[in-house]
Amino acid sequence: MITVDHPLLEVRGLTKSFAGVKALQGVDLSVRAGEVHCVLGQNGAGKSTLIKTLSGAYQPDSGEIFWQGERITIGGPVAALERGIATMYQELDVVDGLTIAENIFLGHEQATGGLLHVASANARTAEILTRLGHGEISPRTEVGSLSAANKQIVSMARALSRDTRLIIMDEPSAVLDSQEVENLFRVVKELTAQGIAVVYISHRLAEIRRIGDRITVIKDGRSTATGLSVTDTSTPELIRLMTGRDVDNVFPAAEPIAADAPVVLSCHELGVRGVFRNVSFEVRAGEVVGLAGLVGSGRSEILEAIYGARRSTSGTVTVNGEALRPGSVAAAVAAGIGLSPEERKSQGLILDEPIFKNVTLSSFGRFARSGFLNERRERQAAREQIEALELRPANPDMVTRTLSGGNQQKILLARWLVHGTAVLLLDEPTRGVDVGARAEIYSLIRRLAEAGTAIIVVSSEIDEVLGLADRVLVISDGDVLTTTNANDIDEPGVLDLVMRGSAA
Amino acid sequence: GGGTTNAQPTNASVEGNEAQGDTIVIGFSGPAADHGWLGAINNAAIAEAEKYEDIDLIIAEGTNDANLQISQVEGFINDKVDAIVLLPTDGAALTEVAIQAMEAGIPVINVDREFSSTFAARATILGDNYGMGVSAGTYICEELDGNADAVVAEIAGIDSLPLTQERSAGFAQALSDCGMSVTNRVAADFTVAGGEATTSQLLAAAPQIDALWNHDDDQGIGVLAAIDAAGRDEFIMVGGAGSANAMRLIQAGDSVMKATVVYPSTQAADGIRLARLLVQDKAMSDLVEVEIPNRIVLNAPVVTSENVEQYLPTAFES
Amino acid sequence: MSEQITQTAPPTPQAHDAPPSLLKRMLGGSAGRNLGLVIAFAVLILVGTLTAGDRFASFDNFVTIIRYASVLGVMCVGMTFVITAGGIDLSVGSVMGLASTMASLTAVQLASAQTSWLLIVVIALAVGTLAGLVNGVVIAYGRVVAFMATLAMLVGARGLAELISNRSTQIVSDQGFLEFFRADLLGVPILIWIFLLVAVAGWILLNRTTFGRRTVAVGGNAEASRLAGIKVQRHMVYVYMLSGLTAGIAAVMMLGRTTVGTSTHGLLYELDVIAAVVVGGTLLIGGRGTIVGSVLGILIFSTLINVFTQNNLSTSVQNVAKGVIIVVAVLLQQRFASRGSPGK
Amino acid sequence: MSEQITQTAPPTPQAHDAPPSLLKRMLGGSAGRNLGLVIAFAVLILVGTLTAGDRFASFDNFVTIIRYASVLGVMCVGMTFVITAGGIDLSVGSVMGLASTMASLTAVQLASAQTSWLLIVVIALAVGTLAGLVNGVVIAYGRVVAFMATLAMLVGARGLAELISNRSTQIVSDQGFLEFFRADLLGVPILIWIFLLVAVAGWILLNRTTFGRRTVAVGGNAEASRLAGIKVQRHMVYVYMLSGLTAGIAAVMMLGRTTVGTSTHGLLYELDVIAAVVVGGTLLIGGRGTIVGSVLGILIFSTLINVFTQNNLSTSVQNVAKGVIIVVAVLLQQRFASRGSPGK
Ligand SMILES: Nc1ncnc2c1ncn2[C@@H]1O[C@H](COP(=O)(O)OP(=O)(O)OP(=O)(O)O)[C@@H](O)[C@H]1O
Ligand SMILES: Nc1ncnc2c1ncn2[C@@H]1O[C@H](COP(=O)(O)OP(=O)(O)OP(=O)(O)O)[C@@H](O)[C@H]1O
Ligand SMILES: [Mg+2]
Ligand SMILES: [Mg+2]
Repeated sequence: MITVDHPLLEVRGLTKSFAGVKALQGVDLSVRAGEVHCVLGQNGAGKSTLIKTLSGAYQPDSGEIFWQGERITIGGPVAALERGIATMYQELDVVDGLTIAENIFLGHEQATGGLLHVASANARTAEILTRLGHGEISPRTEVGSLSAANKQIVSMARALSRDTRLIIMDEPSAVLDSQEVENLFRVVKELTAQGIAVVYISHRLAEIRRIGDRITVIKDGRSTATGLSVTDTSTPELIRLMTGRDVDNVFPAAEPIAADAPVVLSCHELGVRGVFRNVSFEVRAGEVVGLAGLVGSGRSEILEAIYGARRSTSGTVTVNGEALRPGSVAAAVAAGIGLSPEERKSQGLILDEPIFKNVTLSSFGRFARSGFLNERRERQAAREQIEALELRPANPDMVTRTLSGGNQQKILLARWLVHGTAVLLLDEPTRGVDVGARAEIYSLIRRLAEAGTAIIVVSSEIDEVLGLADRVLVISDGDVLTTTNANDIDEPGVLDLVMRGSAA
Repeated sequence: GGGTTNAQPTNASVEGNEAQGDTIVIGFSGPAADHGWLGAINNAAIAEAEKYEDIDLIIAEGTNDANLQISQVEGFINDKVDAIVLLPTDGAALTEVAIQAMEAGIPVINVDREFSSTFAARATILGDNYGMGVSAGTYICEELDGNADAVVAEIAGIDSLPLTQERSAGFAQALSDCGMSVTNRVAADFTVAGGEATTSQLLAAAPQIDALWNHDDDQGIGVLAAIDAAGRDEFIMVGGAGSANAMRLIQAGDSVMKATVVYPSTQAADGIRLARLLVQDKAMSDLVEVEIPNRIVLNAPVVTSENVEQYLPTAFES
Repeated sequence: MSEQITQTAPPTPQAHDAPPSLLKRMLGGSAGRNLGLVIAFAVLILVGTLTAGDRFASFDNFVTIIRYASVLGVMCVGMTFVITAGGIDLSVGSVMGLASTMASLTAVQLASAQTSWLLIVVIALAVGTLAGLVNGVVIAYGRVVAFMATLAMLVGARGLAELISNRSTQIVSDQGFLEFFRADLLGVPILIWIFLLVAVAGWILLNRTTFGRRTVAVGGNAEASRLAGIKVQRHMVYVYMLSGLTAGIAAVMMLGRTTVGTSTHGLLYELDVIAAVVVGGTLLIGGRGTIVGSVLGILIFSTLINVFTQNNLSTSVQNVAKGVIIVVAVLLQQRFASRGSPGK
Repeated sequence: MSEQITQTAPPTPQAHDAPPSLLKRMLGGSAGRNLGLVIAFAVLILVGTLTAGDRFASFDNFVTIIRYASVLGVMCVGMTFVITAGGIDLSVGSVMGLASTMASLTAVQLASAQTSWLLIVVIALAVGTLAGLVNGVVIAYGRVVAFMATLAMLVGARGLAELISNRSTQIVSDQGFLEFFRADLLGVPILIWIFLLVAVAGWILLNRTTFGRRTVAVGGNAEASRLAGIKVQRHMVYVYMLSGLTAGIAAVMMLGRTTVGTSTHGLLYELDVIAAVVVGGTLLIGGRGTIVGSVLGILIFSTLINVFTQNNLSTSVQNVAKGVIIVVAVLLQQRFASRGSPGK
């Protein structure tokens, strides 16, 4: 470990509020060169706000920032980049219409007198991609055609394209599968070996254990602990620091499913041309089935095809014995299927509408008499679910945009609880959700299953799939490799299968 | 064909002029026929051309964009038509291309909106816009006995057209000659809806009116609808252009509409005829002079209940 | 993008306790959102009264203002739905012209036959709705950008109206029709009553029915709405049909007002209608719409014209002032609205 | 890893080797994206040749078509930048009218003085750029929706042009000016050369410079661009200034073509310009623009008019056909483009 007089970056008493919301109320942080400094905190604790003040995207209201011992202000994104602070933002910050090379050099184009050097930009991009272990991607590829995981790689490459001293990564692993996370860690280790510091934000404590050096915990906009050593701090203590309470971070125990539980959902040789084929399985009442696989293996598409959001080109979906019309969401919803989509914000919620309207989005028709809505009854129904799920704030009129990720996820669950479903499809239900809310969502899924709902869960975290599900389907490149009881397989086992599957 | 202005005309009798000659191609272009008078102009031109078996009319009608109209005339030049009858959307803007046509040996007949150069047209047929204003003003002066305190309202057409400005200038001149002036003026857009909308506003702004001149009988339908809706009848109204509809109202005599000033809708038709005579080296009958005149300004008579029978048959339908 | 929105117009602090206070609800609700408009409207009336005195501030003059606004206002109601749903309809003016032409043509041809004048009304509404249906299908199922699809309809419907009418003006002489639509009821012209009726119906439809809820949802997030089980494409078709229907109603009103149907009716109305709706506070990106705002918006425009006419100012001056007022109104609107629209 | 490749081109299973074949690059590149347009253009020329024969397929006629397109085409280049950057500029036609009025007014007033005709050019360009600056500032810093801000400019600039010219047409009689802009070079009119120059410059600016990359970036994701250090607001101002500048250039060309400046120049040009750009394949939501497509778009429109005129068809028929063709072109465009635009 390199010892220097000053930490690379030091932050004292940083505050920032947005018209009425105090996002930061006094944050201290000290980052040394060459370390991986993890920032932990619940959803809405202020982690992203903190890093945005460091990257120049926001101006803090008060507080001091020191860079190599010198007090500085960061006036804008350019100022931060010039000092060597590069940021990978939580919301994907790439431009779809540009190529990878163009994205990477956006804002610091390789040019003379405004004229671009396309070839040299492409060559340098190829170098960086190779360094990231993705030499097979062409720098000329348009970013819009990449998967979320590959976009994250572009984001990373962009940070590396600059002469950086500090790279801030805001939940980079949220859209990555375990294989890609390994690759990310390899790069991070390379960087720190060169004396570059990394600020790493993640809700996955296992990752922190593997890669972090020190930890800063933020709770309600305040740093409750700074500079904790990763090796000396136990997980329960971290959780206590974050949430102020004890959380059982284990998956709730599953009761064995009754032998006579009826089959609720059945897919027969379902396929979407060019994406996946011949998917056949059944889900019984009270059963949780997990789909495991790498990013881009087609799991989301399977859910979408079942739900009718994507028209299947072969096979059938049957709910309680009745075949569904392919390509019709309305038919699926009417038959009792509910979907909580992968991209919460863009596919799930109307962010500028109040909570209760999002909760009743699939069922508001029920609160209407010949077309006229009864908002009082609607609000009441939403409030019941909000309370049952301990959604915070418990105000049905609150605008959805301001809620934390975990609470937004709960809205989607509440939506289907109000509607009442026989089959619930959950695509990445804990992506970007903090430990506390995660545990709540896990137990909620279990409770729903116990109440007789058939559930399918897709998650990039294999341990999550294995922990939640009764039965697991391992998917690779649109093929179901195996179907097995969750107890009969472990994470390396799944990865092994997937590797062999994609090699074949 | 291939008419030139130098050749001596061969015949000046009516029968001779009617006689079929070599088939000639005439290009006709006018502004967008987006209102009755312009529609009548086009229809009359087409009808006129159809009367003669020796006329092959190419119509590039319908634009208010000088850029496009220029390219239409360029098209005529490319096609080497024998003559061009042009009602320009803006006289000055079309002058250069008209000169180009003349230089290419194609006689141009300028209709209604005048070019800015005398070299741009072989012959020019104009309605008398200024004269229209004068006629309307004079009529109102007479009807109101030059009462200087009288409230005179004016509903103009599209204000940015030179013809509107000329009409207004003539109107103001005639009124001032008898000591009167325009009290309220609004500009509509030659459409019925525009006439209705501006008139309803005008009537609200002027609670008592003695006389009103409306530049155009098409928008006049809207003007009358607004007057009717407001239940106003304390004034006399004079129209413009002379539509059949307006004349029928004058004839009936039970509305505020007392007179209208004719602005002939046959100008382009006359243009077609002149073009034919020019190309076929004929002269205008009834003129002693064998050459076609350079400039014809049509009269702007006032139509009242006394002489309406005389004008109604040639009036245009909206 | 989403962050920009929250940045541009800071969200008002929201009370965490369940029922917001009455004042807050008022300010956060339609009165507060429309405060900028109400101020602008009041200033305009003040200016009118100061410069034109009793001639301006008279019952008859207000009737004139509102009657003028009523034709456009009816279309504003339909447009509010389209824009709230995240679309745009550039064709309303043309469609109105087409509907007026078709209806009056029928009236003229049937003048001899003893058909009821209701036929005129039915034809106008049917033509408008049909044009809206075409717009909606091309946009929702053909996936043509709304701006282009309705631009095509703008050009096409005008051409069609010219073709079928041979560019001549059709005078409606059906006395029953004219008497009804040119009459007064309780001293107020029928046209104003129709406007009121359409506005109230529109308000209820947008704010109190499932149709309105769907419209807001689709405009707020079409993909989320689709995945929640709303038939987004079908709903978009309905919304454009509604806009076409209001254009048809406007055509009937125009027939009543001018007594003629012609292809030139409604020329450039789309600009005034869209401007009024957006100035009124409906977000051009969709997801938020206000009928009250749209009505205020169109009333402001028509009062503006009236004030200028009262002061004998030329159309040129009116246009310059209108340009300035549009910008100022949108700025005010953003300041007073609880959330602004983004910069693009 | 095989997934990226299957991801980039969804429907067909693709070879796994990294560099795409030439054919694929062609089809994925500008030729492929513009294939729909090229086909439409070819069909149009075929129809013209079949129906009007030599009158259509002559050098002089093509010059006529392109010269007409050149004034609009120059504005299409500026508009391509605005739309690519995620904005819209409804004011180009009005601004062109205003610039032509101001420039010709100066010319008339300076007719006696011995000033160079370059002054006319400079004034037209300056007026255009200034109007663009105002648009840009109101949009980028005032955060007024582009549609409304430029609609206000549309109305306001036209009014201003009428006011300063007192609605009269200004005839430019400067011989130097007229001779230059009405001349031919190598048998081709100067106006066409200017169009070509502006198009080539625009192509280079959009595709080969930092400015162009940033325009695409800002239109594709404004927030990401800001975070990458691009001064988004300032860039938007530049883009609108560029559009204003091209309107200024178009004004000069219009002065050369018509010899007059008037407030009626450019009426409704915004619709043709926007339609041509979008039909050309520039995404109305921003983030993707093509100069070649825009040029093809405006050429298709002007050829269309020419073919119709050659066949003696009325404007009404032209309009109906134009409406249909806009929709079909956008549909074709979407089919052949590598990615379609969304349905709203
Ligand atoms: N632009 C903004 N306007 C208003 N409030 C904001 C804004 N950005 C963040 N907030 C609020 O500030 C608080 C902190 O948010 P922040 O995004 O920093 O949390 P976080 O720790 O990154 O959460 P997560 O783990 O979900 O990413 C939250 O209450 C959030 O609602
Ligand atoms: N819109 C699309 N168009 C074409 N192909 C797509 C599209 N979306 C996804 N695909 C392809 O479908 C396959 C499955 O993608 P998807 O990302 O849904 O898988 P996944 O297993 O759900 O992974 P993730 O964990 O990222 O959700 C991939 O090959 C992907 O490239
Ligand atoms: Mg965050
Ligand atoms: Mg997925």
